[in-house]
Amino acid sequence: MQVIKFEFLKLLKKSRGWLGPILVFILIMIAYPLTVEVSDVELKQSFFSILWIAALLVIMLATEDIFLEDFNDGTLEQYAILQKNLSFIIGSKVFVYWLVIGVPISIIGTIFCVGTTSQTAFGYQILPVLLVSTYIFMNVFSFGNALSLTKGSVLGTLVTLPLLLPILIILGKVVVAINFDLNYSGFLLLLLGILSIIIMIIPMIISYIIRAHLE
Amino acid sequence: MFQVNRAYPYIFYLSLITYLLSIFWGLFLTPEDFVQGNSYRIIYLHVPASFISQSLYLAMAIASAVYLIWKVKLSVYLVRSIAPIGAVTTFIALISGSIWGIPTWGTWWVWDARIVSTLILFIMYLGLISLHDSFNNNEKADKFLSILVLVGSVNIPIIKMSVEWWSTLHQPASITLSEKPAIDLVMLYPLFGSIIGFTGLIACLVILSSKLQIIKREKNKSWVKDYV
Amino acid sequence: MFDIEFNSLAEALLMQSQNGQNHGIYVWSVVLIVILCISISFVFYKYKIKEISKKIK
Amino acid sequence: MNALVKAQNLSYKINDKKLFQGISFELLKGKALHIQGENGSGKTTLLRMVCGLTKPTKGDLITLTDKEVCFIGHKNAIKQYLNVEDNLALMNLNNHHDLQKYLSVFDLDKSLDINIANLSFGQQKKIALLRLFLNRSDLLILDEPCVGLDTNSQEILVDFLKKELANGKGIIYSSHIFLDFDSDSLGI
Repeated sequence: MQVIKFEFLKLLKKSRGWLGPILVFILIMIAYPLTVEVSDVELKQSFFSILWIAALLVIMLATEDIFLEDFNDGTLEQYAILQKNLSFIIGSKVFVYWLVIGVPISIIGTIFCVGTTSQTAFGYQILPVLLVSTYIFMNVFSFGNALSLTKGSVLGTLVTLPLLLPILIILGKVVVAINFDLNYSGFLLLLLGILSIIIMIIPMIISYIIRAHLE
Repeated sequence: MFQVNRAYPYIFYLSLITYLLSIFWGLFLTPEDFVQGNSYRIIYLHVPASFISQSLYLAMAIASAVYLIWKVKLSVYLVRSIAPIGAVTTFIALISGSIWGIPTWGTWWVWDARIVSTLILFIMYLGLISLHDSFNNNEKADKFLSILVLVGSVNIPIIKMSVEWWSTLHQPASITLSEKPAIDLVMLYPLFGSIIGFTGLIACLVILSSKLQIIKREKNKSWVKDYV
Repeated sequence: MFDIEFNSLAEALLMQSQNGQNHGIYVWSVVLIVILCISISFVFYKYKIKEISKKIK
Repeated sequence: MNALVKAQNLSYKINDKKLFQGISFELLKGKALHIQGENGSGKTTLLRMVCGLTKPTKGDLITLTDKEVCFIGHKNAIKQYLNVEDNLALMNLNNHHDLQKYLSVFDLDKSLDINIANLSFGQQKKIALLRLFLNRSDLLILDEPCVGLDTNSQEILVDFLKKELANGKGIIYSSHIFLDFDSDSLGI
């Protein structure tokens, strides 16, 4: 619990770390209707693809220095020495980032979704999907940034983005399922299953990588 | 390594001859396909390449697991040397596939799951190459490379299953172990031949590439100096 | 089974199909690409090994 | 059993370049060990090895303490954008009974609400050293603790280390500035 509290303190005091990505997300959601002729049909057609890609890019932006700062000022090496359970710290760090950045993005995305499609029922279905998928993105991008810790975030993103493309494909299927009233909960369960595997494994992998970095 | 060296010319010439003969067979001796016309002959070049590009990733995944568990240095050299070759074969598979698409589908690119996942595989190979070139500490780079290969290996079953998941233009795999082949036997023999020959050629490339890798990494050891 | 499909070299190059299209250009360009890629990789690795061996000596 | 660290035949190499080789030492309770060597001889690497961050290429190293190790490295592990109080909370030191004493010794008790970024290098080092002064460990590992410290603070540091030795704790440190207390030396 204390670890989560500390991570909250660190992230909240660094406003560019969390406010920046959320504002970028809002800006993207505002900017894209300007690029299409304002007709409802076209907006609705492209809305969800913009939503997923915006969420993906913003999470990528948000995780950019999730470990870099702690690595540079030596906090990570203190963690590695003091606590045996490094992967727990990393898991809670990712969780805090998701809570502070991923959850607001999901809620804002849902609001935009309801606003564009003018169907409140869509919102109820999209919100859980957004919550789960942003958490998955958060984990995978953290992994990428841990890999390329001192080499800039471009490399890590380049290397981990391919891993996320299957998730994007599933998200596309989810939208089709919602539109045609098909098997929506099946996809949500699939995403949840992927998420549960990821939150078990990714923190362990990241802690292994970070120990290798500290060596 | 010395045994491999001695066997190398045999493997090379044997697989070269097998490959060329089966390509010849496929291009000139088999009848024309009823539906696709003569363009189907690309299958003898396309299928071996796409088969190998996936198998190479599997080999890399196994080698990196071996490295992470038992710390066998040789296996991580293998991972490093396979990555560029995998990129080349995936490139061949993509290019030959899209050229084949022009006469059969009327378009050179489709957003079909299997094609896209092959493209992802290609990008992943390139990412692996860029990752291991960007670290100055070799042992660190080895570790990260093998972790990434293992994590990336979840993509391989997705490539395999994608055709069943999304039914689109791409035909399902022509050869499966369990079912009766979907194509005529006359066309199948040269296909097998070309797969075997191509595998042999790629194996030769892997041998050369890992030889380069070993010499590069162990250049201070006395046996390498004796060898060269 | 072992009948040669084409009567002349020109026919083999064109590879006219039953529907009248010439598929030769596709098939032969793929053949060319494959041969180029493979042989360039062989030459590249042979050259690199020679280069590094020289350096060590 | 009053040994804290036992090291036998430690070697470390990076990219086939040997850093050091065949180092053996033993640290008893109540003793200090001064690691000496030129720049780039591997002092920091050896200290990080004792902490368990770096694994030796060859050799054995055992740390016989069930408490956490206190490590002061080149990096201060303090957050630039937080104030002193929050940083102490992050280091888990804000409830320590000796906190007020050392804050006033270091003249930091009036700058609790100042952001670290506005403090000088020496003051930042002092905050990092609070981790040492308020430690809950048996084994103290100090990598160049005196960089940026004034003479007065160095004396406080030496006095504190003497007291800790008397309490039966073990110290391993590296320093180019001479610290006047009883310690064995190990050259690498």
